[in-house]
Amino acid sequence: MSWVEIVQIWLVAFVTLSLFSFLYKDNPFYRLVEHIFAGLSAGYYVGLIYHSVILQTMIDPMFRNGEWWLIFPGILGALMFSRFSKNYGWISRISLAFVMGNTAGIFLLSELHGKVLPQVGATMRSLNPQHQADGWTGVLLSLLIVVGVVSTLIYFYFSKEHKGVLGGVAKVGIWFIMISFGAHFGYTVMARISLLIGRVQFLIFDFGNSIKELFG
Amino acid sequence: MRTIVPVIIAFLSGMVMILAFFFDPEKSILGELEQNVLSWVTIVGGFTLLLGVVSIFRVNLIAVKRRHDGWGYKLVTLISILAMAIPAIIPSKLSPLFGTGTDSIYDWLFNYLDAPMMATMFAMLAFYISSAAFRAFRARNTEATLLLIAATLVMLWRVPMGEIALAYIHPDLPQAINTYIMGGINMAVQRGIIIGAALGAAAMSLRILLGIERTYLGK
Amino acid sequence: MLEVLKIVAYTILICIPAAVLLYLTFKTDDRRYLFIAVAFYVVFPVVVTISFPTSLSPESITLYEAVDALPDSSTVLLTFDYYASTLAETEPMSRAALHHLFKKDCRVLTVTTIPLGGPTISERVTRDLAEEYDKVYGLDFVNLGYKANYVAVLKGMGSSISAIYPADNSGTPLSEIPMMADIKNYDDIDFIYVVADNGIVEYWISIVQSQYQAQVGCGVTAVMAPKIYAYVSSGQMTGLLGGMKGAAEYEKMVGHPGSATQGMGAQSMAHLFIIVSVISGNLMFFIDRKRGRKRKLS
Amino acid sequence: MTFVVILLYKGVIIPQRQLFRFLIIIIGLILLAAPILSADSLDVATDSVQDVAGQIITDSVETTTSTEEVAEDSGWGYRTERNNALFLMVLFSVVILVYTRWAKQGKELFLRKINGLDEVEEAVGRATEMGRPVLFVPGLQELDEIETIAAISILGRVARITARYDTPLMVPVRYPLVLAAGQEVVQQAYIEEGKPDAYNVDMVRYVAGEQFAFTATVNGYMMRERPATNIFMGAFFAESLLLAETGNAAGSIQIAGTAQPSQLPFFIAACDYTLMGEELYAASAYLSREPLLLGGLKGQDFIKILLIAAILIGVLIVSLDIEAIAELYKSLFVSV
Repeated sequence: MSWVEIVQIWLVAFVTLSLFSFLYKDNPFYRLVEHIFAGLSAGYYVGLIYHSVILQTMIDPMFRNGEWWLIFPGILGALMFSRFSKNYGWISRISLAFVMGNTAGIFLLSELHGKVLPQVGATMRSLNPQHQADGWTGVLLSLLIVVGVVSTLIYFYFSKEHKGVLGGVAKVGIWFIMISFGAHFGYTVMARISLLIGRVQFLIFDFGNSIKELFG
Repeated sequence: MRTIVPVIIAFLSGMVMILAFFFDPEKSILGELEQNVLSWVTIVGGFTLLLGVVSIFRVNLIAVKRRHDGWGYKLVTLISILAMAIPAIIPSKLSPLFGTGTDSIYDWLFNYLDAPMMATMFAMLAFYISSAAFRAFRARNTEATLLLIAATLVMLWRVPMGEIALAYIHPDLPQAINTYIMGGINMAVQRGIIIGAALGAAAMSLRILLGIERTYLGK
Repeated sequence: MLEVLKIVAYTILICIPAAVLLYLTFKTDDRRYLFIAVAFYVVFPVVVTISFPTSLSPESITLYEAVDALPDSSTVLLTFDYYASTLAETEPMSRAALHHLFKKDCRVLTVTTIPLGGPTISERVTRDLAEEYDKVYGLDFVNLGYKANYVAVLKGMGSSISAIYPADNSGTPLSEIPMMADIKNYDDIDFIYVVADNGIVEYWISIVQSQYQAQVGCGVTAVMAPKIYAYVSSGQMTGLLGGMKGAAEYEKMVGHPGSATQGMGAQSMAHLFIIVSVISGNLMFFIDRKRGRKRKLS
Repeated sequence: MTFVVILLYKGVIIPQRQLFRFLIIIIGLILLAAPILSADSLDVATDSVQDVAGQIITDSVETTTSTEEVAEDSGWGYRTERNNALFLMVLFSVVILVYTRWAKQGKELFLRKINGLDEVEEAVGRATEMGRPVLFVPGLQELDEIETIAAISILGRVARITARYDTPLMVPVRYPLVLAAGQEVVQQAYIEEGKPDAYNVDMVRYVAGEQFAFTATVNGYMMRERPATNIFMGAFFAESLLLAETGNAAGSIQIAGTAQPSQLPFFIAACDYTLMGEELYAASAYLSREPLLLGGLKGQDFIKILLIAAILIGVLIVSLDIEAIAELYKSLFVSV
């Protein structure tokens, strides 16, 4: 390990431990690192947007290929900053509307065409044991799926009181929803633990090795 | 004027996408139009991100100027923004330290400060989850009980040690959890939620497109 | 049988410190004892490298087989749609995927929709693996980097990648990159391998898969995984890796065990501890409630 | 199409200027575009959905050729295979717009009462009995997020109850716009209950901008003041755990509502009642009767029922092995 690498590792370890120190209690180290973090993240955007958007997508094609019309989105983008003015703030809405309208246009179709249609279509499963490779077990799974989808949709249906048959279906719906959220819960616990494992692996392997290197 | 122009622009820029969806891009001008609108959107969208940086900078600058509580920390934020941004926009031709390449200051600051900070912030949640598990997650009614039972099964099933233990009870149990709980009940509910949410998002998009919904314009 | 003994031994090991620390938390109402317990159950298995055989789930196998079935030297789009905060779960997936793709001599194209760190992470990971397999930038792999507004980016690449990405991440025009000569849009891409920690994975399906008929497979963080089952079941998504366990499964199939495989021991111990916490917390709750009732009655 | 025309003429969609103009443009453009550009009238097109899409299913290899054939006929290459999406979009748009129109006209639109709202009332009542404050956190997002808007309208309801019973109310917020909106709503509630003097500007308070700083402050408040009832409504992220756990330790009754799927399980396990996803929006539409929310919700309900019917019919057809229709019917739901 070169000394540069060791310094780097110690820096990362310092940052990691400073943040973890919050678990004991709030302290100036935590505060300091938290504010450095906020600053670096904001600064990262500047470098990224300057290179990937302003230079690569706008300026370069303008000069290299003579695509002069790219000046217009540039102007539209720059107009965003009018938001900081009290009198001309409304101009920024034009640029915002351009982006929002475009996204809305894509979403209106992609949500209906890419999610609703195929998801509804995939729910039309056969409840006939002759169609299932594994007979009645397959039917059970299909039944679970059909009942689950329909009862969830019914649970989130607000135009009728949940009474009678509708109430019964909604009740089944809430049980299904709870089991699904339970699965979600288990997975989320797994996610959080994984992230901690990642840091612990760093502290033990990288940081641990650098300590070994330094002190024999 | 201040509302109608943005509303019309939103409508037109969205309508291009809707029309283009139904036509072969190679066969008409719509394809080219769509392509141009999209590449313009990526440019304008980039400026939106800068907007956030400018407002963070302003807020912190004001706090430092007026010596608000904890202005020292705000000063640190300001310095960090500049430390990251300035070397990044100096052309890398001058030195590999500048720009955003693999040997740059920008790259180094991200890999050795920003990234571990982000990772650690989220790693702390593991601790909070465990204390909530002990002190707050209660089987207070049927619903919560079902949730906790399903959660326990999934937590067991999703790790090798638990899987072995489950298989010891019944060899098909791990597979059954995957098929019936994850791929059956959970999948069905998620599908219901996806359909509901997609309808909601489509309704929102429709209103934005038609200019009925103007919250995003600050109305 | 040996495995069962191992589990019994570990369960006892888990129970003693867990019981002590849970009791202390209960007595003092100070959750820092619990924090110590969590730290113990994560650090201990990492230090002594406790490991268990990883079983494979059908969703992971589907993904692996779909990638494996691609003809050699096909073009694969690999996405880095994750923040540095979830590196522990997602980076092993990207690494395992690259091992697989480079071994098969696939041409790898990477994109990211994450503004904060996406391009830096994708450069670091791809160059790291490329060195191992002697792959050349521009011939075997290209990093396109980031462009703003992911919805427009995903949609725009459908008609022309070069309209959205006039240049790669380091600013070289796509026209000067040999690998990009015959890659125009999604039609020229054989497989889209999404690695994501957020909802963007759904747009890869609702926009790219549905409208351009691209084959999409994914590795996602555990938080996202339960939702993606719906897309796997509808056939829109080809295979799924869920969280660190999914990453470990892919590592196993590719034959390059990495940090995810290594983390499974700690993951097991921590899960068991959390299950014990939930159960004992609830037991105390019920005992308390019963006592409370008795007190009320008397 | 006739349905649309009837609606337009019957005056269901009454010419409120902008809405009407845009409605005409969108529907007109879509309806006109298809026949003119593809030399295919829409009615024929919708009928042929089945044939074309059916073909795609049966011989997916030939998909491209059949599309090309269709395209060759028309100058602009209208994609007949996407008629199912066109149909769904037009239907969806008309339904949503009609319901929004009705809501704006003040037509009586029924929305069932959301269970969680009763619980809110009860919980606030308990706080009154105990003489301890009510804490309301309207999420951690800015006002442009629908979840926050929904939270603010529920806050209005809560404030009315606290005003009625003179229960102290505390609303910590994270953004200046939420602060302004929250103060307005709470003040309005106190005025409407005839207790303008009981309103205090500090009830809605800006706490801190940073996520965890905000959480730490709110947690500190909970441990100090021990509010009898905590209500968390709106967009929550990782802090959901911390808030719910602290509230639990403080012995408060807790009611939560969010649409963030990854936080919902934690709220359900740690709170006494939780409004899940769309329930949050429904609760806010129920309380505010805001036409946009109400119309959207009713319209989505209408489509949901159609989709459920479609699923059940589909299951029936597939199970009963009605081969002739089965492939055809399923092909209506294929996205190409």
